[in-house]
This record gives sequence, structure tokens and C-alpha cells, in this order.
Amino acid sequence: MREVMTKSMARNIFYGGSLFFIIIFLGLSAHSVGYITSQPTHQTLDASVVAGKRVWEENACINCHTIMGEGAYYAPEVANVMKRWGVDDDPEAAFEALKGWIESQPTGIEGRRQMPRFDLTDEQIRDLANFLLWTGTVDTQNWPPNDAG
Amino acid sequence: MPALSNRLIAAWAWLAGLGGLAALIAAGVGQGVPRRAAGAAILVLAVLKARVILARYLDLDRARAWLSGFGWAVTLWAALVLGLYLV
Amino acid sequence: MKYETQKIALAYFAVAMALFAIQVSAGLLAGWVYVSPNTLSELLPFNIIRMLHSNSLVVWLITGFMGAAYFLIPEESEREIHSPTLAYLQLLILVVGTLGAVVTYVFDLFHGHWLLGMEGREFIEQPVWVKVGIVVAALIFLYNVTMTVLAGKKTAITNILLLGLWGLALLFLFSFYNPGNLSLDKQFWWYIVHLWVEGVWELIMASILAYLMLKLTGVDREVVEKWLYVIVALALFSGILGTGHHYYWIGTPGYWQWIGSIFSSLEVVPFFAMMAFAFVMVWKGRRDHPNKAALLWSLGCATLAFFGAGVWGFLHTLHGVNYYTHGTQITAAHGHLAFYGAYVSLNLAIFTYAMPILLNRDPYNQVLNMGSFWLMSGGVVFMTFALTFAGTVQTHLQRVLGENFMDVQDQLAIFYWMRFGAGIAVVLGALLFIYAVAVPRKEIIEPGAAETPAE
Amino acid sequence: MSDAASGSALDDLPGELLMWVLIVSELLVFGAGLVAFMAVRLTDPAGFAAAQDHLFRAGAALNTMVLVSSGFLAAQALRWREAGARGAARWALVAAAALGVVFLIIKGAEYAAKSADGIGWDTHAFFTFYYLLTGFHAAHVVAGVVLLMLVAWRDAVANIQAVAMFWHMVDLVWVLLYPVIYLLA
Repeated sequence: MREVMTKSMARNIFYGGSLFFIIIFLGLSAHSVGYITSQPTHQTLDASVVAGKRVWEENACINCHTIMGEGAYYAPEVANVMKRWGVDDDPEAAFEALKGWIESQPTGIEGRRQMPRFDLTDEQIRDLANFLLWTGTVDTQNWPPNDAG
Repeated sequence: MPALSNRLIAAWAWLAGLGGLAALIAAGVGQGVPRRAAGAAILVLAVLKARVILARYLDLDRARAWLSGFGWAVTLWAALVLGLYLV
Repeated sequence: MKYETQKIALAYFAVAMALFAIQVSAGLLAGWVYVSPNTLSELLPFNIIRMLHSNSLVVWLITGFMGAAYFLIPEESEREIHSPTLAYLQLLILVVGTLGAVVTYVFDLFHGHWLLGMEGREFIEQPVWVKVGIVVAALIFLYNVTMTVLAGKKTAITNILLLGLWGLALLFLFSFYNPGNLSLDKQFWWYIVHLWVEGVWELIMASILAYLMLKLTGVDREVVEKWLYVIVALALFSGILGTGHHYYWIGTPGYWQWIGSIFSSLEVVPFFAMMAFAFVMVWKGRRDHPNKAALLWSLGCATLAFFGAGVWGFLHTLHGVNYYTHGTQITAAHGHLAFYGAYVSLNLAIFTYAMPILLNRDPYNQVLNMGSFWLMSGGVVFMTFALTFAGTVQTHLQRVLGENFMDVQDQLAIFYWMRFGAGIAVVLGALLFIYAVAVPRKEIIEPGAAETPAE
Repeated sequence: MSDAASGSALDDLPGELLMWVLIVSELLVFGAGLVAFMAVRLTDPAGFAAAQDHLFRAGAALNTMVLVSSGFLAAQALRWREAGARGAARWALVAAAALGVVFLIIKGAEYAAKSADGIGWDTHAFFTFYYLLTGFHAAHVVAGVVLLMLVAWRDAVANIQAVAMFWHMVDLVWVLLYPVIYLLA
């Protein structure tokens, strides 16, 4: 019987093909970085937004919430939360709304999911609000489909 | 130079001829060739070219069952594209 | 056991199984919080429980892979492991790092500290010092196994395994890169998460599965290794550009929708090939290996990986579908069956195969082990269905009709109860598994006895 | 797999089985991409037609000739190598690679002209597909040129056969892609 496949050729095709796809992937990755950094949102990324992202991370928010659909699925999406609250064009109102929300937690209502109490300074809350406002301005190809997130 | 394969030369001539014909038909769409018929003809020519490559370049004329299998797959694909083109 | 240093694997498997127990317990607790949300809400909030659940999963799977490498590399390369001391040192670093991470999460120590505090990006929440420890441990590991392989025989199985492990370690380096721009952050975060589970981990999986098939079925090495190359080629050809299915909605260019949809649709192919491979090998194989439980786990792994990673992944990978299902319980359903089928089962298969050899007690009681397979697999499959229904309802109510998130969640309670019930089965199955492989059962077996007494 | 497939239809396939796996995979990828292109076209036929008018059809027709001629040379090289004419086979492979470079130059001129007109991948859905599909194909041509040169050097029959198969696949994809993107008005 004829040998329909030799191991050395199979190996060569595997390594060669993988290299081919890795190169294409890296090229597209580089292009995507160029695209992201040329977006208007990259210009509006100020120190407060970056500090707010850090607040988001230090408190492990992503392990209950999703942001741009990624995270845990225990609590609502937050990339569009400011729009949902109707404060996406008013940073001061966004800050007030977020402060009010955070400081009223946990509700302790029986049978309701509880958000822990996070002891944040006003500055941290303002940064977090700015981060969420900024996230809401990223061009996400119209995702999520509606304000419910 | 050792001898050229006549079968390969014939395949090359077919591919060149069919490709040229498709280009001519496409160029004629503005000059009175009906658009829908041209689309159908261009896709038929594409299927024929694909079959020539499969049969001669990829040597599937030594495995007729595979040739007809690939031929059908390409034909169905072209039919799908034509369907999307004509609706 | 042909080589003395294969014994190293025992310590790794023990740590892995201990973390496995923690992982499923944390999962069960999280499942309980879903149905009874006030539980522990002040002492141990949901986000901490979930970090324990997901982090311990990742760590125990990797520890298991490393143990598997220490077990099979001596046999494949026909050499003792380069340095057993380094291997134990490496495990010590991993254990200290893991405990450090757990303590940091639970007590929220060093809040916000750049080096000691929790980092808070999903799955890579470990404090920076733990990340550094992981890298050091990985370097020790790679040095150790690479030296072993270089000195000995090189087979396709060890080549692919090493490639996978090197890729795993190198990609983890992206966890140190955290740009302020969330879109960039996510783009490279997926370099770790996606290129692990749908890239290099598949190499590790395929090579360990190939090793098991080689041992369990007695099919020619030549045949097994050719299949291995076909499978890993299909995995990387589809999986690398398949990363695009995570780049739909995070602020990356729109072309990823098409690249991601087309290539990730093909990601089902390598999983199908793995399943076909496993079954064909068993049919072709002439060897009647006494370790039936290992065979059951291997076939179960290939089958459940095909459904969990392949079919359930395909269900929501096309961007037109994903637009509505992204970030719903559909993702959770896929995640659970995919991880269980592909990587949990794989680890449990190699544990089942190796533990009797390491403990020098085969043939042994396999009924408990096989029972744990059905209990755990049944539980995870039921959980997957429950979450799939939950996700479908959620998608319709929340994404199509636009109902409020929490209102929708209240309507999903029945599915969360079902998931919790399934979780109990999984935890019991996991404990049964650990008992079955870890506790030696003294059985007097006549040499050549056709069956083990328990069968 | 040779063992698993003994006596099966797979034995009839000429050449390496894994190359055929690759050919089928690539046809699936490009086939799906082109069908998606045609489906999205339905949402905006006029826009697609207008966008298509920006394409350089004569260049693409010329490129068809270039590629099928290159494919001919690759196929001929394999025949020659099998007949023991190593020198001629090598030159045919180098010539095939050179034609691949010609293809890339014409393609590059086409992209440069688009760019000069201010057309990018995000100008219109048509151009997203145009760049994705022709760009991915061009990446294969680049790989093919490298591989052809490689086997002109390491000229074992099996090597030449595998690379010739890859090159014919690139051809095959082009004769299906070219009519759909450039000609279906």
C-alpha cells in the first residue's frame, strides 16, 4: 500500500502552517493596535480614566459584573451603565449617581443579590465614574443591542 | 530542456482561454451583454477552471471519484453564489 | 514505573487534586449564592468566591499538566528527569504562590498595592509577586523537562508537549502588560486566555491523549504520531485566527467579525478529529489494557471536549449570534462543558492511568473511579443544559426584548436551582474520584486473574 | 492514519493526505468568506457595484494568467523531477516563484492605487471583504513563493510534490475568488 502520509511531511506542514498563521495573526494584531490608538477614545483617555480602571481592578468588580460582555454574569453589564442611568453626557451627575449607588450597598434585602460595600474615596468614585463614562464611548460595533446591556 | 507535458500545456491553454473569456464577458456587461446571464456564464467558467486545476494540476484525473466529488462541491458552491447573485 | 523520577508526578497530582476539591467546592458555593444570594454576602462576597473557583481551576489544571509531563517524559525520552530537586522546588514555589493568592483574595490583604495586592483582571488576579513566582516556576519546569528531552529520545509526543508548555509559559508573560486603554488591555488579555485554551493547551491535550492511546490501545507509535500532527495542525490553523471571535465588541476593527466567525467555526474540526482519533485507536487497538477506567476517561474526554468546546463553542461563535448571546449564561454553559470535557477530563484520565503505577498497586478497584466519571460527567452535562436554557431565555428577554438584567435573572431561578443540584453531583463525583485514586485498596489478586474482584 | 485508512478511498488521493486536508480547509475558509461576501452584498447591491467599479479588472485578469502559468511551471517541475531532470525542475520552480512575485507586484500596485484614492478596508463593506479575501490569498502567494524557492533548493520529489499542491491550491482559490470579487457586477 502506498504511504498516504509521512510523519516528516506532517510535521513540516504543522510547523510551516502554524508559522504562517502566527505571522498573519501578529500582522493583524499590530494593525488592530494602530486602529485602537488612532480612535478618538484614545485621545480622551486621561489620567482619571486610567486611575478609574485601576479602581475597577483592585476591587475585583469583574468577578460579578461584565464589561463589554466579559467577566462574571452575576451582576449587570457596566460598559453602558451611565447611558442606562441617563447620565452619560454629564460627568458630575455620573459621579453623583455612582456615589449614591455604591454608598447604598449592600441593601441586605432578603433574596436579592448583594453588592458588597466598597470604601472608596470621592476621588476614587469620580475616577471610576470617568472610567465607565469613557468605556461607554468606545466604538463597540453597536454592542450591546440595548440599554439593558 | 526536457520535453514539456502536452497534458499540462493543454490544461494551461484551457485555463488561459477560459479566464480570458470570463474577462471578455464581464467587460461586455456595459455594452449590451445581459448582466444576469453574464454572471451565470462567469460562474460556469469558474467551475470549469477549477475542474481543470483539480484534474490536471492536482492530478485528480487519476482518482475520478475524488475529482467528481470535488467537482460537485465546487458546482454546489457556485450555484449558491449564483443564487445570492440573482436574488 | 520504569523510571524512578516519574515519582515526581505523584506530588504534582496530589496538589492538583487538592486544588480540584477546592475548585469544585468554591463552584458549589457560588452556585448556592446564585439561589440564596444573602449567603456570606458580607464575609465572602460572590466576586471572591468566583476568583477562588476560576483561579484554582487554572492552577490545578496546569499543575496536572506539569505532573503529566514529569510522568510521561522519562518514558518517552528514556531518561530520568534532569533534576528532581528542581522539580520539587518548582512545586513548592507554585504551592506557596497559590496559598499566597488565596489568602490575599480572601482577606483582601495589601489592597491596591502594586506588588502584593490583588490585580483584578479576570483569571489573572494574582498579585504581581505570585505572577513572578509562576514565571520562575515555569522557567524551572521548562529548563528541567527540556534538558531531559534534549538528552534523550525525541518523539512527536514530547515535541508537541514541550511546544505547548513553552507556549503556555511565554503567553503568560502578557499578564504583566496592563495598558490603560481597556480595548488594548482586552486585546492582549485574550492572548493569554484564548491562545491558552484554544491554542497551546490543545497541543498539550492532544499529546497527552496520544500518549494515553499509545499505552492503552497498543496501536503503532507511527500511526498515533501522524494523527497527532494532523490534530495539532488543525487546532492551530483554526485556533490562532479564531481569536478573532473575542474581538467583536471590545473596540477592535470590524474585520475581526468575519475572521473570527469563519476561523472559529472551524475550531470544531480538531475536536472532532480528536474524538475520531480516540475511538478509531480503541477499535484498531489489539491490547486489552487492564486499566479500563483510564480508557473511559480518555474516550469521555475526547467526546465531551468535542461537544463542550466544539459544538457549544460553535453555537454562539458566529458574530450575528454572538451579538445577542455575548456575556449571557450561554457563555457560562459553554465554559463549563468545554473546560470539563477538554482539560478536567484529560487530567483525570492521566491521573487514573498514572496513579496505580505510581502507587504500585495495579490492577485495582476501578468501579468507584468509573462511577465517579458517570456522576461527574452527568452532573456537568446536566449543568450545561440548565445553563444553556437559562442563557437562551436570558438572551431573548434581555437582549431582544430589552428587559432589565436583574428582572431577567429572577426569572431564571429555576435553572439556577437545577445548576446547583448538578453541582452537588459534580462535587460528590470529584470527591469520589479522589478517594478512588488516592486511597489504596488492599486487594488480593491472583496473578492472571481475568477480572478484578470489584468488577 | 495510513493504517486506519487501509483499503479506503483515501489511498486514491495523489500526494500527501495532510495536503489534501489543508486544501479542503482552505476551500472551506475562502468558500465561506465568498458566500458571506455575496450575502452581505444583498444588503447594499448598489453600494457594492459602485465600490467594485473602483477595482482594476485588467490587472486581475492579467494576474489570472500569471498564476495559471506559474501553476503550469510548478506542475511541469514535478514531472521533470520525477523523470530525473533535476536541473530543469529547479529552473521551473524558480520561474514559478518569479511569476508569484509578478503577481504580488501587480497586486501591490492595485493596493497602492486604492490607497492613493483614499480607499481603505473600512471605506465600505465591499472593501472589508476585498482586503480580507484578496489579502489572505496574497499571504498564501507570499508563502508559496518562499516554499517554491525552498524546494528548488531541497528538491526531493516529495517536497516538490507537496509544495506544488500548495501552489495549485493558491491557483484554485484565485480562479474562484477572482470572478466573484472582480467580475460579478
